[in-house]
Amino acid sequence: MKLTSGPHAAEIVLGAGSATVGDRTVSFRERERDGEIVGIEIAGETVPVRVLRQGDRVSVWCAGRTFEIERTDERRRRGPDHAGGLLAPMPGRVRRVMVEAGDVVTRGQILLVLEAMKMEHAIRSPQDGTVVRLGFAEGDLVEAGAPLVEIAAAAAP
Amino acid sequence: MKLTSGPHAAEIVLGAGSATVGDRTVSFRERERDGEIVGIEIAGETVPVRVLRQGDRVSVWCAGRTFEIERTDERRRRGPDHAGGLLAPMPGRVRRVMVEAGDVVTRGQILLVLEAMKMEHAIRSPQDGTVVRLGFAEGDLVEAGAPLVEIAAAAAP
Amino acid sequence: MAAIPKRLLIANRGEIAVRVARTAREMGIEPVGVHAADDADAFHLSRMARSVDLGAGGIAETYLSIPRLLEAAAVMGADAVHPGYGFLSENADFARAINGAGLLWIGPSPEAIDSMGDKLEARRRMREAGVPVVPGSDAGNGTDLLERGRDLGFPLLVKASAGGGGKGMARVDRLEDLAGAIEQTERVAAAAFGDGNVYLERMFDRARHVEFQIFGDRSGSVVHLFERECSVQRRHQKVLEESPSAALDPRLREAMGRAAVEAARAVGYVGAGTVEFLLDERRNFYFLEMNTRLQVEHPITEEVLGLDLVRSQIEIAAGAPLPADWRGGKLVPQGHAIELRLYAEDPVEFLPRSGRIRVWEEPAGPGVRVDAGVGEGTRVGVEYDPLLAKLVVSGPDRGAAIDRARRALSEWVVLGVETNAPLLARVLDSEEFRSGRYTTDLIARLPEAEDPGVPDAAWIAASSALASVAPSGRRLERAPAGAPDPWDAASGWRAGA
Amino acid sequence: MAAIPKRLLIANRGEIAVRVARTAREMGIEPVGVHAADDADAFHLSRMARSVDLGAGGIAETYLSIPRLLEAAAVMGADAVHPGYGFLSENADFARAINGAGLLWIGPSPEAIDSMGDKLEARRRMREAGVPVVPGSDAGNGTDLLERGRDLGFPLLVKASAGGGGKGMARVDRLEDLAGAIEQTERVAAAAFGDGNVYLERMFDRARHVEFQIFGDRSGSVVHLFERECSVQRRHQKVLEESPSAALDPRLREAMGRAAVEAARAVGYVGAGTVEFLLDERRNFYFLEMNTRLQVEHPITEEVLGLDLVRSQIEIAAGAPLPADWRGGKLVPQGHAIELRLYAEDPVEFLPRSGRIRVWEEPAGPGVRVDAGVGEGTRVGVEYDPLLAKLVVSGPDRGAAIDRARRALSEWVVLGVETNAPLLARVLDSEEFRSGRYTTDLIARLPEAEDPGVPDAAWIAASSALASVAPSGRRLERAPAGAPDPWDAASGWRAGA
Repeated sequence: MKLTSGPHAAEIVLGAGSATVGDRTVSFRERERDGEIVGIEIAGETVPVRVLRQGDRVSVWCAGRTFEIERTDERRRRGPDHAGGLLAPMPGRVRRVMVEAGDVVTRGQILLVLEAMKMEHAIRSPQDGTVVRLGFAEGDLVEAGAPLVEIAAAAAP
Repeated sequence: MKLTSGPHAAEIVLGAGSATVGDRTVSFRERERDGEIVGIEIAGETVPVRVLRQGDRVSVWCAGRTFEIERTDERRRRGPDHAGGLLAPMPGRVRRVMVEAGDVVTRGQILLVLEAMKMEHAIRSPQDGTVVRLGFAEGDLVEAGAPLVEIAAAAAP
Repeated sequence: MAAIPKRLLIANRGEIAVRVARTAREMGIEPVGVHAADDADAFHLSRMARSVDLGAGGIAETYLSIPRLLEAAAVMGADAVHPGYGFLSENADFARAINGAGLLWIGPSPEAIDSMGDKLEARRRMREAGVPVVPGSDAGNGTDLLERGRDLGFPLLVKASAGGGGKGMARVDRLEDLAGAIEQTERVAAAAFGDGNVYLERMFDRARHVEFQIFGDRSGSVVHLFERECSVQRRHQKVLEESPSAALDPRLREAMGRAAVEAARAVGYVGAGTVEFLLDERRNFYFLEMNTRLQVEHPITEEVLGLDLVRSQIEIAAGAPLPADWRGGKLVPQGHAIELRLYAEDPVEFLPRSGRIRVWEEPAGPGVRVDAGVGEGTRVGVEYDPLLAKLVVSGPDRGAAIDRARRALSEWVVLGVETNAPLLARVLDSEEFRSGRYTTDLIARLPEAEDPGVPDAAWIAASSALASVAPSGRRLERAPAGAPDPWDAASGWRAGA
Repeated sequence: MAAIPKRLLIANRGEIAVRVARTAREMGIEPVGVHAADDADAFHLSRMARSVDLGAGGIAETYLSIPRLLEAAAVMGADAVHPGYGFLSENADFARAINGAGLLWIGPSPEAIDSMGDKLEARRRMREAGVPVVPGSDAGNGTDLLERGRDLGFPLLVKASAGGGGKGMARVDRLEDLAGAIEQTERVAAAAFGDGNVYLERMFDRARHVEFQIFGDRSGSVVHLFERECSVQRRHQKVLEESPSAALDPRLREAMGRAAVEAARAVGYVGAGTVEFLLDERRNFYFLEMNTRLQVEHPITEEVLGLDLVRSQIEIAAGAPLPADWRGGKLVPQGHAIELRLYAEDPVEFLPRSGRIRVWEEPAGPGVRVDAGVGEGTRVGVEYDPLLAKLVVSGPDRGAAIDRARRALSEWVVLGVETNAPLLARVLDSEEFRSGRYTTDLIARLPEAEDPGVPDAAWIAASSALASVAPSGRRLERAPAGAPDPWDAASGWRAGA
């Protein structure tokens, strides 16, 4: 998969016990603690890491720094898991929710209103479809990138 | 429900917005942070707590101390959720696993061997039935009370 | 001496509420807290014995509401109130209301707050007391000020009399811009502080901010507890502080300390306060302002002196005299301490960030103290101060303290909300900071961060996390509201099997 | 002076491995670690730059295997080895092997380790150096020892020459039991240490254990860094230590310090070591043993002196002389420090506990240092030392330090594994400990803990957690191996909807 972190990018291919980073292939193993990755063993040496995944973004603490890494390959742009997802453009508070799960909506219809930076922002449906799920209720605080509404497309998924 | 903590016991009944502890009824509310209980509001005042539930046992940090609390009412002894569960009698390491999920077993049959305190302990099936799930693999360390094997009874569930 | 209080209401949130609660517990005082209705999951509650809901609304209706705080104190049966810093800590009306309700106010008198809160009044009082102030003007109309500005020279600052802490001021570089800046600052000040008075101060581009901790008691004794170097700033906000200051020699330290004591004495100051000075390149110092509360950066003073300033605040408010060993040169700072402020902010644009902290692992070990206002699971909102925590390191000398700060910073794991840790690292790594010879423009002059790239382990960890589709590996959930019984038919165990 | 090493192999695990790694980083040395194959998820790895697998097997085949550790050092390219405490830290063969491989050994010479490891040899050397030893015997056969025992009087201890640290000894209260105890201790010692030699020592029922930190350099200079009071013990294991000791006055401190320096000088000691003394009720002191490594409780010395003992170990191993300001009375302890050892153990039966730490929130704030070897998610096994972490508090005086320890202990949240925190609280709360007048039988004499019952909030929280059947409320999972994409059809989001 293609990953990006600030100005850096890399193509990573994970195999069974080996990983290819760009043009280098190394043996590797995940070290887990209680179900969380806490180390990456490369060529027999374990480097400590801490990892948080949020959707297609991953925060990794490694070697004393924190890297914000994003998946930027095709899957992201057309994969089924994001087709209907509407993410909060900025942190704010949900002021009004105009739809319910099950509602049929049309492209451009206002789904909810987000208050951020003292202004109200209308969140509109990117497509015709059906509301599958609402991530938040009125009054909830949302983080930038939080999934607000899931829409099942009217046409092919 | 009936709870016990060391020499102390109490009968607790939770209602909507109120709780009865023994013969006292107080208004209460749970305070959550990210899905975990971090406070109990009683009569308008929130007392901080931290809570860990493991099966019928709960560890609660409250007022600077840690309480080990166990559910000791009838439900525990005959409830459906424990009928087929076989818990590790002590911490140790799983030495051998003699069955697989789906196996039909008879009462008294050895299911696995646990090594603890430098000795091997055979874990036997308490009933006739089918292995639904194995909690651990050979070599795994298990804690006291960890669910080792789940058996669906041959007769009524 | 009044009795030490039994139950202390802490009228604040975040790290300072936690900080004050810790000392209260050590003194055998029960710390009780407050929270806004939608802030009931805030971290500071976990260090209080109990906390009460201030009700719905924004900051003005909750943490800044004097009636609601008075009611909270009454409901909880508190006999004393500590305001922390920020919020109502420098609000004389709040101090009066607390005193009026018969509670012990842990802070200076309302009169002292008032006279230092009005910056022009403070300048006047300081001049009378013989404390040097930054060359500048009195209040005046546009014409007077234009005249005075021409005399002072540029750059200069237009400052609101009711402002402070970097708020309500504008820099002017040319005479032609002065009239406009005066008008604008008047307008802003009238709107923000209800007082449109402004004045002018000469501006020093390459100067240091050095402040002195002072303490006064009811008998009129005043001492200083040495200095804090606060020149590492971004947009007039402090980012890192250290003590001692590399800019002072014993003679200058003594002169500034004496001026700080005179400043406090001039307003009959009782309790903990801070006198801020500007130190120019020729080692002249000028009174800037006095903060009539505990400072954010008070821990570095605690570390070099082995004291607990909150304990002293409470004891002195209860009527105790200054400790005998604070006088006569018996207090000697030991070693070196540095405070680093960890803010939730975008490391590129420096804008406050919100989000939820999902992984929070604090640095620890020798010489490391963390005063945090958040923990794992804490929601960080833009409605409150973006300060997450303060890392305070101490070592036998400045070099050891810097090395320790760098080590501690690299241990800190914060995932879920971006922080200014990269900026803090750049400061610690810079030649200019390490030399000790820096001024308030340090951050603007920092070289670009070296970019060592992304380690393979980080790429692979990210890739591995993204590739995963398995449910959580945890057999037993920590969340009580979410702990499915592993043998329960309704639980995820069977559902997933 | 040899160069400061570039890469330090830390041949240990748990809190001491973390402790050493921290100082290494502060010195610009890369800390590299080791782990047993089934210990790859251990906490100490998170503070190393990299760690290497020592392979399968128990302790003997991993953390105690000299060949595997040498191989690890070679593979990692380490140029120095720190052994921590326990494991191979007092194994002269390991020290020789490290030196033989051309690596820098951070510890005393193999000869010094050997002469102090043999308790009878150590007693002989101390007597020669004029250091008082506990009245007792030399090695001997049963008949000689019976004779000697009659002279010494009862109670007395039968001790294995190769034992130490509370292991390989038996208490005898009556002459009739002596012959049996000698035979049994010989048998145990032969089996456990491969050396069946035993000797007798008079036993003091009400005595203190007070130890002195010493440091020697290659030029033959030796200094002491004051004392640590170690009398709070359970079954000869230290539970809490403090410095200074309330039992010492300046004259006694000077006499004991001088004896400690003589003891170290007698064996040409280089590096950090500890001389343990027994102090009887009449204030006579006797040499007990010398530990030729860093002690668990070294942080309290660091706190009262503002030093980093691991840094000094490394510098001195690299050939540096003792710092000039360690001599001539220039070092003066400041304030008071207490260490509390948090063990994973059943609070009633005091047996080691295993399990997984599910919630771990450390105390913090002013005067609090935590040196931990575990974190959230850490598996605690019975195969390793049950020490989870050390809480080290400092304050301006003993009372303030005790209050701080009590506060910090009450903040510590450890769920998933039971700990000895209730015992630590009982010690801190006891009149006898607070008075400062206590001896090694303190814990046996503690009054029963007061039982304030279970607060309603705890009952309700437990009940609420037990009643819950809902899945976890977390929208985004922290576990990368378990983070379902909220918009992924395969995830729990939809499955649960």
